[in-house]
Amino acid sequence: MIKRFTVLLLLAGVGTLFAGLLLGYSPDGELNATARYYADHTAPDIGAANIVTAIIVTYRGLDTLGEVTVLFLTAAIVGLVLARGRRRTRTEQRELPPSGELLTTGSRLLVPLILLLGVYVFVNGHLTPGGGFQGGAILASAILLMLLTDPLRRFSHRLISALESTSGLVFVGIGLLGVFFAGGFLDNRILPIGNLGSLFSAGVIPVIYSFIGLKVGAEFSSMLVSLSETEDS
Amino acid sequence: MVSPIFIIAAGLGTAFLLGLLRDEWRAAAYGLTLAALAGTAAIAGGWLWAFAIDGAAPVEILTAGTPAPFAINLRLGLPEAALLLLANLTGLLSAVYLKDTLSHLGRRAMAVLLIIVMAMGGIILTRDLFNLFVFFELIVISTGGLILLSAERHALGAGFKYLIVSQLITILLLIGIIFAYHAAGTLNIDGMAAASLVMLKGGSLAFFLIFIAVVAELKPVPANGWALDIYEAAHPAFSAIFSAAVASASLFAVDKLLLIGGPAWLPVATAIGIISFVASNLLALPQTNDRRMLGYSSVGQVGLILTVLGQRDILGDSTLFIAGGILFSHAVAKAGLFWLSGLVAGRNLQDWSALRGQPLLIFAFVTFLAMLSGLPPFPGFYAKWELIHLLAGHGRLVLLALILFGALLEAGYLFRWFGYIIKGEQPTEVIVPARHKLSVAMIAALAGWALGYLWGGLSAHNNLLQTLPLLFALGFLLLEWLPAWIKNSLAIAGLVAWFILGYPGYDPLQLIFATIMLLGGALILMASYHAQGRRVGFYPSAMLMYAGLAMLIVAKDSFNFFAAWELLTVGSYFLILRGKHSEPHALSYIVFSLGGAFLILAGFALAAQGNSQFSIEALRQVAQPLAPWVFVLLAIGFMTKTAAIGLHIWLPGAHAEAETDVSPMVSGILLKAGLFGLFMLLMHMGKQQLYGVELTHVLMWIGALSALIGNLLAIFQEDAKRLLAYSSIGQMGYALFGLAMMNHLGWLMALMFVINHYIYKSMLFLSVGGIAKRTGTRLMYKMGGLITLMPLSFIAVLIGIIAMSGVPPLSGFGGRWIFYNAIMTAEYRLPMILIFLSGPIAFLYLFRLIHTIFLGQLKDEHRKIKEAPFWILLPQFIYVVCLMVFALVPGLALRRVDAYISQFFPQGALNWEGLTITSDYGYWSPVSIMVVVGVIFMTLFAWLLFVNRKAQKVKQFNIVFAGERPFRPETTHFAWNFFAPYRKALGFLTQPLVTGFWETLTDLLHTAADVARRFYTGNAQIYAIHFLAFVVVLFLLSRGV
Amino acid sequence: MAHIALATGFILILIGLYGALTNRNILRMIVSFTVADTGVNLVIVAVGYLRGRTAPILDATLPAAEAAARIIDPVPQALVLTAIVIGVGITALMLAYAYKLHETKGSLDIADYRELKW
Amino acid sequence: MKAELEKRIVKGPDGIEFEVDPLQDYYCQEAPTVMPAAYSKIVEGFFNWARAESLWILGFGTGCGAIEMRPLMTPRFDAYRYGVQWRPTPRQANLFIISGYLSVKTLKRAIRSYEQMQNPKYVIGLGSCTINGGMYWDSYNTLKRLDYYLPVDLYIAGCMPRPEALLQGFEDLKEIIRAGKGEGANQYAQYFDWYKMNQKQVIHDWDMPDYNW
Amino acid sequence: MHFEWMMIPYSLLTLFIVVNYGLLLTALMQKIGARVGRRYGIPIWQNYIDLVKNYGLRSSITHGVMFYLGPVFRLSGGVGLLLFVPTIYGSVMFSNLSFAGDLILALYFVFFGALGMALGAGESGHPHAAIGVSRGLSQMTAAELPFALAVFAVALQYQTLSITEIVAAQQGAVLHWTLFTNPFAVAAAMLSFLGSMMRPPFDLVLAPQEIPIGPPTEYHSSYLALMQTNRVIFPIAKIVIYMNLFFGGAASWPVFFLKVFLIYLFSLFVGVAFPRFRVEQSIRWFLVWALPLGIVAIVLV
Repeated sequence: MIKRFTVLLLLAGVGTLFAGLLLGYSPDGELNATARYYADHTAPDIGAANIVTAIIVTYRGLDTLGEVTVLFLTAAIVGLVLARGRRRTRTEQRELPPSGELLTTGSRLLVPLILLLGVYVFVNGHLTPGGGFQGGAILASAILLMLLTDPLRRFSHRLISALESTSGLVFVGIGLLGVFFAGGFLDNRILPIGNLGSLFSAGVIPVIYSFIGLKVGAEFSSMLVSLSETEDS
Repeated sequence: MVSPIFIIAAGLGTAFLLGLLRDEWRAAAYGLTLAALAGTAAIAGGWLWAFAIDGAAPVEILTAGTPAPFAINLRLGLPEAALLLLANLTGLLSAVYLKDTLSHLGRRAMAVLLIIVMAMGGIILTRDLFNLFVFFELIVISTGGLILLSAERHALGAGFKYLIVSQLITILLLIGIIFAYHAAGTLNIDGMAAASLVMLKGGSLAFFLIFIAVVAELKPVPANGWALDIYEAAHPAFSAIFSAAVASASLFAVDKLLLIGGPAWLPVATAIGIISFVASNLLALPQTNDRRMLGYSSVGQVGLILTVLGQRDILGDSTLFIAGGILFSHAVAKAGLFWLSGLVAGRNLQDWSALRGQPLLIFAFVTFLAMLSGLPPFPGFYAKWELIHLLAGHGRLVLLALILFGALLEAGYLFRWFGYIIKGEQPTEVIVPARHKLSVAMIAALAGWALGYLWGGLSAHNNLLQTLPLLFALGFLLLEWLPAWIKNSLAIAGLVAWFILGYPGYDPLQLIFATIMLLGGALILMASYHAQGRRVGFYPSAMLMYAGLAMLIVAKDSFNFFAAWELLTVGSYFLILRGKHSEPHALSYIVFSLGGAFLILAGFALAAQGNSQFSIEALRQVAQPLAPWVFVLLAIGFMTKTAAIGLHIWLPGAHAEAETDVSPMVSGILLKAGLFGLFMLLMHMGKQQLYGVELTHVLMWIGALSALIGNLLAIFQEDAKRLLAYSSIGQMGYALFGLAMMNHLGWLMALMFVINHYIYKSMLFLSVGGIAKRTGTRLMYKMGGLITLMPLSFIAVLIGIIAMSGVPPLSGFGGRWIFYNAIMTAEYRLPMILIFLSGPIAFLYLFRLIHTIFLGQLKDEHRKIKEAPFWILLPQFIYVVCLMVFALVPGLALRRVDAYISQFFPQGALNWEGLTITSDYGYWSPVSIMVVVGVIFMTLFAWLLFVNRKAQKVKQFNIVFAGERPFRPETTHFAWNFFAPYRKALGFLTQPLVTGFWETLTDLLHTAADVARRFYTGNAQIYAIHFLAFVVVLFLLSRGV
Repeated sequence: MAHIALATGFILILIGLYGALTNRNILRMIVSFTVADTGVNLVIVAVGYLRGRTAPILDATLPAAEAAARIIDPVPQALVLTAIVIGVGITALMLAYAYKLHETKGSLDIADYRELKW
Repeated sequence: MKAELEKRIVKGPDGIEFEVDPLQDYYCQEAPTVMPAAYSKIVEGFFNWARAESLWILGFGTGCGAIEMRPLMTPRFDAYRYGVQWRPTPRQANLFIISGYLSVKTLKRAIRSYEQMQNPKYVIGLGSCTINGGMYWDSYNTLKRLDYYLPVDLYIAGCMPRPEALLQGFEDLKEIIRAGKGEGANQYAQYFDWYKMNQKQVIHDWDMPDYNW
Repeated sequence: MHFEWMMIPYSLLTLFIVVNYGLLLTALMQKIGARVGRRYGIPIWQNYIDLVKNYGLRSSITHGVMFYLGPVFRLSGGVGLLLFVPTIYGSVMFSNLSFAGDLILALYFVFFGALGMALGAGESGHPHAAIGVSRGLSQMTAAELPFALAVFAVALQYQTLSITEIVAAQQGAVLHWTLFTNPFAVAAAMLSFLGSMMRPPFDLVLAPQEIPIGPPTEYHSSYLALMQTNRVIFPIAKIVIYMNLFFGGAASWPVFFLKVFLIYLFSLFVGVAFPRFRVEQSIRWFLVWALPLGIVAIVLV
């Protein structure tokens, strides 16, 4: 009781803080200098139609690299956490009821479609809403579906991790190419920026975003797989 | 130069690359990890070299080919390079240390390790706020992973607590960032600073959130329960990274934020920092788990650095030097200690006694300990010196006091820990450290020394590691493999040589002290010849003390004086700690001494008013409202060393429990350091008044009380060495009294006491030590009747006590005579009563000493003991000769000093013409007295021999016993509680009030800490609530105030 | 509009925090945190919102020249993506921890993990 | 023999064990010797005069006769005016008054005290008991003849003799001393073995060294 | 003042006079004490006889070197003290050997004999000896305190530490004596004097009924004779200091005899009227009654 009351009291304090922020908030009428720069320079400098993508992959590419790393890290750690002391339970395999026919068939149908959609989303990341992260998440949802269908299904950790690592390496490698061939780390202009709006435009952004998509997909999958393998016991 | 972006790229790239390797290729993966870390460290090192040596300008690194603030940019300057190097090296060494664990866990763990190091680099380099957040999150997550390296069961729980609090931090941080962005229109830190975010609408709240979130990463008290659990549970190698590198990176992030916040936020940082520093050091006191205690210490040190950052408004350009000094000391030491903790099996502090018998590890430990405590010659020392001076110069005295208090607490528990190592129970298992782990710890220790050298060079003062005495002392570390007698000869030669070298430069006062400290020290060292084996640890400690003493007497400015003071304190601490049961006493010695040293530091700082180059001479010019306070601080500081009453409780144990040849060193010589300080003080500051109270009068009372209580306590001791130790308190009281009289003869008397006390106390300690060695006990009532078996020791003690009690014709009388002449002109008389009372009391304990040991009944088990060893006797007889010579021709030593004192007090000099010494009031002819007494004595002796020529020697039980015979020697020897009636009459004066006071104080501190630490309940939600409360309270404070 | 979104976001955060701090079940705590994360993301996006503007994607209807006048602030959108991903990462990590904790002690009560304290 | 006088093994502080024989190690092992008079007869005469005029009595009341010695210090008798005074330690006394009956138990103390007095020393047997046992003539533990055990210079008969008799006794003793006949100490030394034999005959539990000094 | 060879015979003469005077004086004091008790008391020459007898005893024992040296120390202390103090004011020769040191020397030389004696007694191995020493030293600390204060007061008053000069300052009239010019100091010193005279109520050291007879328990024959010699010299030497400091000194031997007699008599008067203190009572007595007088003395000077 005391704890609840304390929490409420503290949250009231935090609420006051938020209220201060809320009351002090007045929406901008115009874009601020940074946003304006992006609005004005994305098309000519980066060549990406999706300004958000330009920001994510190029202007704030280091953040994105960090983000990818977060996922990589999480995947690695989840694997590490769950791998600890795993082996002992291997023998006690619980019998699971078979999945329904509907689910099995449906998933067979849907998985390729989902995969395709995912690829589409990240390949077109610089043009349309969406991108590597979204696409990767969609890819992973396919894996999730497969796991739902057959909880005991095993995926090749090696494959996933190779995919993950390769994509990461490529991302870093491309970033470094920017240092040598363009204006700096993660500069997308090592390839020509092309025409605004076409698939092969915005320099190296589609490439990077594709690898991000693959990587995110692989990482989510890896996490899902690791978590699903805990079903053993 | 390799672009620093490669530091990030290499870390990440390697981490990703590891995923490509087969899980079985662990060795390759491990090699790759090490190579990557080494490579990044090399890059950082290269940059550091470029900045520090070549003076390169800081570089900006743009990403995305777009200028800041529109793309993320990085910046690399000197501090960044240094921190990068620190982070990468810590990572590299921890990786080496973790060889087995990493190989066991596989490439994923290595990748996580690489990423955390990379993320630290990111935090250090980036100039973008959101980017900072990303790297922080990377650290959070990788921390969550690396905690699992630990084999500890509870690591999971600790990691989860950390994640929960991180969530809260993340939420606040994100909200803050987005509103800051909204207010400033940029995410660039420099941009925000330029736009002065906190002045913008909504900006200050946003900044508050960001600031509080980043500060929370520094684990400030009280929002840090989770951090301690991590320290306790995590693998030590990770804790090393966490404490040394992550904290440094976070601090740097806070530093960047303060750039945005501007001066208004500096006090907040200071307040958070100092509260963390003091509170966590307090909370560390009752800890028994080593890693948890180290955790508290880490939190404290980080708090201290935060305080320093918060004081940048007055520290100005020195901020880097000070913060860097403390930071690197902390980082190296803490990393080293965590690495060491991995070698110790038990988690209890006492289990560290396993280090015993491993000189290398102990050396490393001592290095780390000294670094953490800010002792010379390590960076923390220089940094603290500057910091305190600047604080004092700007009148931030409360902060100064808090910092010193916290540092004292820290030194307290750290040295207690060291005591457990050296004196704890014999280790059950011997540790055999793996070679790579050992080398990691040793690299840290060596890095500590290198940093010490570096900071010494950077400081505006002389580099202590280039001073000859200190190097000489440290040189003995390399000679530890030699047998003791060679080292002893070297040590003696060194002392004598240094004396001869310095001889032309000494003024008479210095000459007296130099003679006692250097030549006297060499003389006492002769007694060390009797020791067998290698005596590991003895010579470095002893020579460190002597180095400190040698530097002390020639110190011209306050820095050198203070550095020498610290050196001799530390050296003597190690010496004292060597005694069998000396652990608690050594601890109280070091705590009192460091406390005193801090007071001295504060005093000098106050006097210097911010000018850290302060010559001792300049004490004369201290301005008025300040001067008495400076006087008080310095005087109390020096009096901790002379063990004036109230500050004396460390002395009896420390002197009594020390080894045979150490007791005379610490009693005969070390105490004089305090007197030397007082001489300096009074010489330069003279009389001072505080609230109308003449401070020298207060000193007189303290001196008189010390003399009385010291002597009174001495007579009730059963332990011979304790008796002598208490007597030292009394004797130092006399000397203090003489100094405080502030007249010519008072000073002369004090000097006479310096000489006399050195001679007879060294002699008595040696004799008693020799006897204790033979009899196996120091309890006097267990001895008795040894005169026939140890006649030479008896003669030495006899001469010693005659000299000490001031009975003519020996030299103690000279002191008394000068004393009486001195008090004739003293303007204040009441304390004399105490002095007059304590004089005869000295007689009591001296008689007791000689009687209960040498006279009376011989005990059965002592029937076969031999005279004390030759090497212990030899110095004693040199002292006897000295005493005789000094008794006959005191002018030999005193004449020049007398003339020297005339500079300060022209009135009242003695006249040394002919055989008779005359003062304004009386006269004294030592030679005549000796001759007259000698002639009378010899005549009467001859007469007795003639009339009593047939006397028959009888044995010990041939005594009249009321017609009966004695039962046993033990029951016949009247020795225990010798002065029982005295206890009845005046025993109330010996109530252990002072001991009680200090014990209550420490108990209070411990109890307070013990109660306060229950605040950390171990429940993750409670920790989260702490954090929220911290935020809310700070918010309310920042709004309300 | 922006105020409503912000207020909603803040309330979500507070609700999430309340849940996280009062529920002793670890899984409930994790869920509460995701609620709070959602609130945060909402706040971020809301801050970037400009009344009457469109998404920052250039196409035929939105030529580059007019972009500055017609799009909303793209930066928070970029940031929120990162925030979401990081939130996902931490949530996954916490879930893995929760699983492991349950495995070691058979309890999901946060109050049971108090061995380390003081 | 009392335990504390038996030989025992003692361990020194250095761990080496050795034997301690209290009777050997605690006490002197030399018998008293006959002390020659001063070189010159005149000097010896002078000394004897001084010895006679300065009788220092050992303040040790062995029996009921001690009650008669106390009045000697009072104004009524005031023995001090005759150069007589009481000393609390046998070392400084030279006159031992066996005041009344002497039980075997007390004899031990008397012997020890006597032997600790310095040569020359004198013994006065006070009361009949010291001569023939007196009213304790058939007691199992009272000595019948003092001079078997200690060399007696003078007996003062009576049961009890009055203080006046004691004063007279002192005067008689002074005569003896002045005449150079107060050589009890030398006699004791000369016939030491005989005295010891007699002493040991009555003291069955002889638990003291032979030479008490 | 310088040493001249003629000082030696004169010093020996002083010694001779003092020994004889002391032997008679102590006997006389005992006699006076006896008269208080309505006894005749000892013959006036009894001390001579006792001395001769003790020197004439034929046998003696020794407990060791310190035991042997103890009485030597004791007597050296007494003789030295006497000789370091000028006895007759105005006489260079009877100033003895006071050229060697001033008042302070005399004050501290008092301890010389006490220390030696204590050591000798200690080696005798007798517990009573040690107890006696313990008692004596304990009492001394308290008893010496008022005296030291008084001496300090007197030295301050006359601004010198030289005994001769202090005596000189008191010459001229009886009212010039410190007794009248500084009564508190004298009062304190005289109370302290009681403590050092080994008479009731302060005869704790010998205490024949409790620890027969304290330190000299084992001393006898010629040792005792030496100590007896000291017993007649030492109190007089001490009284001479008192006389010089407080009672105007003595310009001739008759005055000397008179003053010494009277000062000695003071301790006797107190002694016959009071029973013995216990040790702690004695210490407290000095601290409570004599010490404040001493403090008043130094504060008022």
